Amino acid sequence: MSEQMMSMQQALNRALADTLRNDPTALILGEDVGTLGGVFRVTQGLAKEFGAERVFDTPLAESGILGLSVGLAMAGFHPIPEVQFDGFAYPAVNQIITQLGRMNYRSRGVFPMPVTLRVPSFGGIRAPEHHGESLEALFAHVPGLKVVSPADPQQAYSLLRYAAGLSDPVIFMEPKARYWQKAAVDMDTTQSPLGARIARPGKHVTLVAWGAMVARCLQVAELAAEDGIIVEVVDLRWLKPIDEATLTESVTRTRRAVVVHEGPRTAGLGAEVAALISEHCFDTLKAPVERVTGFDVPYPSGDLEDEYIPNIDRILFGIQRVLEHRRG
Amino acid sequence: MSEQMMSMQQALNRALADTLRNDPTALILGEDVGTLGGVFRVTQGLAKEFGAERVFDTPLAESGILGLSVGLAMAGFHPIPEVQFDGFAYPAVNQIITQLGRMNYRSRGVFPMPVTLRVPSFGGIRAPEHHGESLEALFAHVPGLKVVSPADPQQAYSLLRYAAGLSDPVIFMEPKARYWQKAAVDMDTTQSPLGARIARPGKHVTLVAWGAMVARCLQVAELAAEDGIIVEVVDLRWLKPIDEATLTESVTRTRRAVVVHEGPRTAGLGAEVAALISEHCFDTLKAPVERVTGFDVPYPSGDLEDEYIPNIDRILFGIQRVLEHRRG
Amino acid sequence: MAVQNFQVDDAGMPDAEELRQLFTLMVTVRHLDLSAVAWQRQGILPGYAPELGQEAAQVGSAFAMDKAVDFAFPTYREMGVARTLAVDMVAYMATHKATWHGGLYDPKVSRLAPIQAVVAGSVLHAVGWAHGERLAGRAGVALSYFGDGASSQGDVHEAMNFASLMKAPVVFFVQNNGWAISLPTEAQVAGGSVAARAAGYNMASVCIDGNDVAAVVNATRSALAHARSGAGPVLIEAMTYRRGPHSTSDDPGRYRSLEAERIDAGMDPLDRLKEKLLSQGIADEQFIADAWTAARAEEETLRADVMALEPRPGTEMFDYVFTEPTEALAEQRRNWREESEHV
Amino acid sequence: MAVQNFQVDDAGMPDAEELRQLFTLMVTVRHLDLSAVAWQRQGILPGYAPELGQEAAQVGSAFAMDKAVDFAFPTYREMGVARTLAVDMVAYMATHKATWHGGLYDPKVSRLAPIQAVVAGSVLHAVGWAHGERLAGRAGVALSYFGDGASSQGDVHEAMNFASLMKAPVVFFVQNNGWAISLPTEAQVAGGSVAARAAGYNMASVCIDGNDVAAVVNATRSALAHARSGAGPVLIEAMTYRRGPHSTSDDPGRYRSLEAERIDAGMDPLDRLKEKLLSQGIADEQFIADAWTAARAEEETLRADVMALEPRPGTEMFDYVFTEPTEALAEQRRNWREESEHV
Ligand SMILES: Cc1ncc(C[n+]2csc(CCOP(=O)(O)OP(=O)(O)O)c2C)c(N)n1
Ligand SMILES: Cc1ncc(C[n+]2csc(CCOP(=O)(O)OP(=O)(O)O)c2C)c(N)n1
Ligand SMILES: [Mg+2]
Ligand SMILES: [Mg+2]
Repeated sequence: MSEQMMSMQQALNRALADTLRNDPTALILGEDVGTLGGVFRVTQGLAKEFGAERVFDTPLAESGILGLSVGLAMAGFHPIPEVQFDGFAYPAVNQIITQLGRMNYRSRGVFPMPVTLRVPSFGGIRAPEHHGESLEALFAHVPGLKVVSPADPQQAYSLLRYAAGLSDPVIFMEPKARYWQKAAVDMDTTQSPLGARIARPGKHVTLVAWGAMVARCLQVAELAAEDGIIVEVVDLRWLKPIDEATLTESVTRTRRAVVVHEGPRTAGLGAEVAALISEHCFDTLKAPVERVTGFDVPYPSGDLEDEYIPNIDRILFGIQRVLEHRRG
Repeated sequence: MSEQMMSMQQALNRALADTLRNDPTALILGEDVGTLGGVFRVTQGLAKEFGAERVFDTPLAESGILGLSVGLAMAGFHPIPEVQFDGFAYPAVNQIITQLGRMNYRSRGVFPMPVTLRVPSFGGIRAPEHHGESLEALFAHVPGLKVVSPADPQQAYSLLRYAAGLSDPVIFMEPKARYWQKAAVDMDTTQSPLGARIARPGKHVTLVAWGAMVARCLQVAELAAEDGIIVEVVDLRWLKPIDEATLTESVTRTRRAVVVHEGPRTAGLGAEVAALISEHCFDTLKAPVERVTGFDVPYPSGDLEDEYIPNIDRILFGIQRVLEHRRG
Repeated sequence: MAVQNFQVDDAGMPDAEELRQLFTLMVTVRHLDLSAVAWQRQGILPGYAPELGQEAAQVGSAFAMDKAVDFAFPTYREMGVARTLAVDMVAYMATHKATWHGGLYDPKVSRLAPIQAVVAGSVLHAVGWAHGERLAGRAGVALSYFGDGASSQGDVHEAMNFASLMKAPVVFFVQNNGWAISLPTEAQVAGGSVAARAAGYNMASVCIDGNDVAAVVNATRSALAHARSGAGPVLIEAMTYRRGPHSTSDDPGRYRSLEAERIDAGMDPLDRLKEKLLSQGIADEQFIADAWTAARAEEETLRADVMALEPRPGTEMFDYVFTEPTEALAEQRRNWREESEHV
Repeated sequence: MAVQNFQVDDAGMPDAEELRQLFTLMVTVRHLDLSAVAWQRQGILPGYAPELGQEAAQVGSAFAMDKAVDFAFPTYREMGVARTLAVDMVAYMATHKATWHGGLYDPKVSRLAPIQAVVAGSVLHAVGWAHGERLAGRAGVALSYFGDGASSQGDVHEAMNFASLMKAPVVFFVQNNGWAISLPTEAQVAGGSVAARAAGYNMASVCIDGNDVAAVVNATRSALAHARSGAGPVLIEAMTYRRGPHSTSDDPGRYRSLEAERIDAGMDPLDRLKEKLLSQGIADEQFIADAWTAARAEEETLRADVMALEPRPGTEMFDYVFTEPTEALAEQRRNWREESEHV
């Protein structure tokens, strides 16, 4: 039995070590991922264990890191690049969209892109500007990319092992606000890493979330239970492709849905989730799908981040709205 | 009476000339916008008329063009940069998202960003790779940006004049497939440039579109009329902010909606439009909002682009689905 | 003209037999290039980016490659490179026929990466690929093609810095053809020389006459050997001239005069090689004539095949997105077939 | 050490009175910097990026500016620049207090652009601003601050190329402090010198001892004058050393030893200036002591004011997004107030 208590940061570190051990083509690269072990210590010890050829620091250039990864993949490697923070993936967007997401297509399958891009993501840690961004809507829209985000240490381990074993490019969004909470991780779990996951079964309303918002929704579910509202929490996990079947199954039962995310509302991934649910559950839905999201404003400074990120109150208001909707 | 027949390319050229004439701080910059007059000739003659200081060619570097524009705006100018094609806006995404969209906020209003970024957009002209992309979903999600797309020469003139007079950054998406069709343009129109526009009134279903898809939807409406289906076509115009009032008003009447766009489906702007309509018209909608869109695949080569872009048949199928929906 | 530890001597000069081969290749490429423009006018191709005038630079550099191990990363204008590498030219022209972005040739077998439409888009790939080859213990060198215009892009800077730091086996082969669409090099490249940038990265570089095919072969061989030896990347700036329009939709008359063109273009690289072959007795008029005859014959077959090229089935839009397809995409594929192919 | 048409003579050397001012500033900055780290430990600031060891580079360069017309573009580490420009330091520290990204000071009045967290994010803005000043017929020069790490970013290359081509009045002031978080300069900058890059753009550059404040003032004055005269941009590489951690969340012990730190850091720039002042009779021990006393007094008031700094009202999240607000955002603002402020 390989279950162990560990933080998400440790689980990710473990998943990377196991990947490097099992896949001789796996490489880790990025800013400060080598000697320092990453600013979040996710790659800690790996350069020492696997050598400076397989785990290496790059100069400070995100487009360079991604462009290099595309070339390494063309040479048969499986690069696992890191961009240091969400907001610093922007300089790499051209390489990600026009190259990483398209090389397999352009080459008609001759150059698959087994590249797993790790992006410490989302807010909640009172960090400087551009350290709290949610890029899932951008990435999910890009053809050729798969996008996934773990909500807890178990998911972190399982999803990173799975993603790093794929021969398609995956954007792996790590909820940095959850790096340090510990939980049991079963390294030999037989749970499928595919699709969404019912994090808490319920019956009156479905909360859909990913990343750090899953934990918050679970808290909300606890609180709501005190008022007799039995909330189901779906941890979406895969943001592309989205598991429409699980969403449909859940909302068909609960007949109400609220989607929660940190990124700005307009054209956020919540719109896609809401649209999918509305399409699949049109006849069973009792209320329009609610979106409880960040606002259409730049991610604010620490003092205001609790005003920006969906908090328990705002999620509860969202639940209340779908429960109280009356045909007008 | 200032009405004149002209193509969208001419209308845009005229709008730029009028802007340069009336606003001494306006500058045009980009690749080949000077002597050549742009690869689509939208800036033709302007360098000659207004001089090489106000209309100038830059080196081949899109991040540079946008970064320069941000700095010029800080010095009190109103830059109107061009990126040559949609797909070449990606190298500028970092400057657009982290700088252009945020400088007013970061500086607490001290440095507004009156920058009008012209982007020849969308597909349909059998062009090389990356010359047929739809970036509206990406841009609309970015806090601090406004996004607009004209559907015909009149809209092109009015919207560009208006956008170029704003002190907020606007992404101006020109449907390149529509550059050459002529129509009457009233340069002194008193029509409001704000919000959406009912391009054709109808009653059985609302088609929502923008850019080149508006003309296609108008064709569809003609065809549908032969079968007695009276289609309303809403030209969304502003993709951020979206005119929710006009959408709601229209769909409240028609009770059915289909949104049409060229970009990939997942997390496309159609999801936002569908989500908004579902939120506002939940009780009146007779069928889930249909999305007729590009697929989640890289924009294909010319031979396949008619298979990719929503065509008349696919839009008609979408209309059929919303008309035939029966509560299940 | 060599800088630092990199010396171009004459060791890599092509011999007589090689010069004849180079001439034949250049004639083939020239004829095919002019033909492709004609095909566009005839409606066979929707567009094309001629390499007219760059035959020596393209044929010479690709000729120097070791096809067993090296790999070239082209832009959209490297038809001469493709032909020299013996890429299937119908499959190559498929890009310009709008059949498939990147071409229908197998890039791995061809040693030519898919055609790249993003200016400077593949320069970093060359560095990554080269570094990978070294990690894997293979001997390959990457040949990264880009233009004077591309040199302005941030990616090129990042690539040069990475390559020099990693001592990656890359040869950056810059064709400075004087223009980036309508912008002349002097308004594009501060200082006027891309080769001069290399010193700032402690990288070897050389500026060569890109219209002298022997000089191009020689310099590229030296550079490949240098990079292969582990001594680090090299930048070659081949000075040449874009004698035609930027593409078939361009009209150079808007930004340069015929008179200026004539002066700036200098002597045609084909004429130069022909004169050399004849004056040095390496080939005779018959050989020259035969080369043109062969080129015409090749073009005729090619034209027929390009015309016969059918659009790819629409299902391929979906089939190459991922190696492991998703259910969502499979559903879109089904819907597309139903609505468009009625199956 | 000067290249090309750019000559650094001694014309801009600070005089005795200026050296005393510089010393006072450097002491103020040093004390404030150490204090800010302490404030972080005490929970007053959530984070801070110390400039310890870079006082000469920062104070000296900003001191050379003509505040009436010039404008500085900082990174996140230019506290010494801000203090020298007499920026309201509570408003400056507001960034580190997590009150407002970019700071609460008025950047136009301060001649200091908002604090920039994107590495190399503002280098192009400096070029654009400088070009705009020239277009407007004003005399301003932009001072663009960035680090050795930033030099790897594509934007820096694009900025240098643009600036040189446009002859924009910009001074690129690179603080090469030996490190970018854990990466030493030799693994970051191919060739080892950022200044050496300038030649490739036909741009003037000079590499200076960034810990000698007089040399910094002198070189920056020369560079500003050069740029102001219309002769084009200049790059100054000021060699210095990041004596502290990258930020208060960094632990340099993981990537460099104390022993290496001691050797690489060299002599403290404050000690150097102090010795010079004393040995040349420019100041006496009393002056030195007074400077420290004043610094402590300033810090005390500042600390109180920083502690007293209240969070901004949440409505400001919405109010500064656009100059012309949208109805959609106004509605989000209303909803936020209802749900969060219950109004
Ligand atoms: C990133 C990007 N920006 C703009 C373009 C449009 N464009 C295509 S070719 C070209 C000029 C390229 O000049 P150069 O690098 O000198 O190559 P050449 O065309 O002369 O071979 C431009 C601006 C593009 N394809 N990619
Ligand atoms: C685009 C971007 N990538 C990564 C980071 C994270 N980061 C912040 S500072 C830093 C190192 C910067 O080094 P340098 O430019 O030398 O400046 P210094 O910190 O030494 O002052 C990094 C990697 C960032 N802020 N921006
Ligand atoms: Mg060129
Ligand atoms: Mg540094």
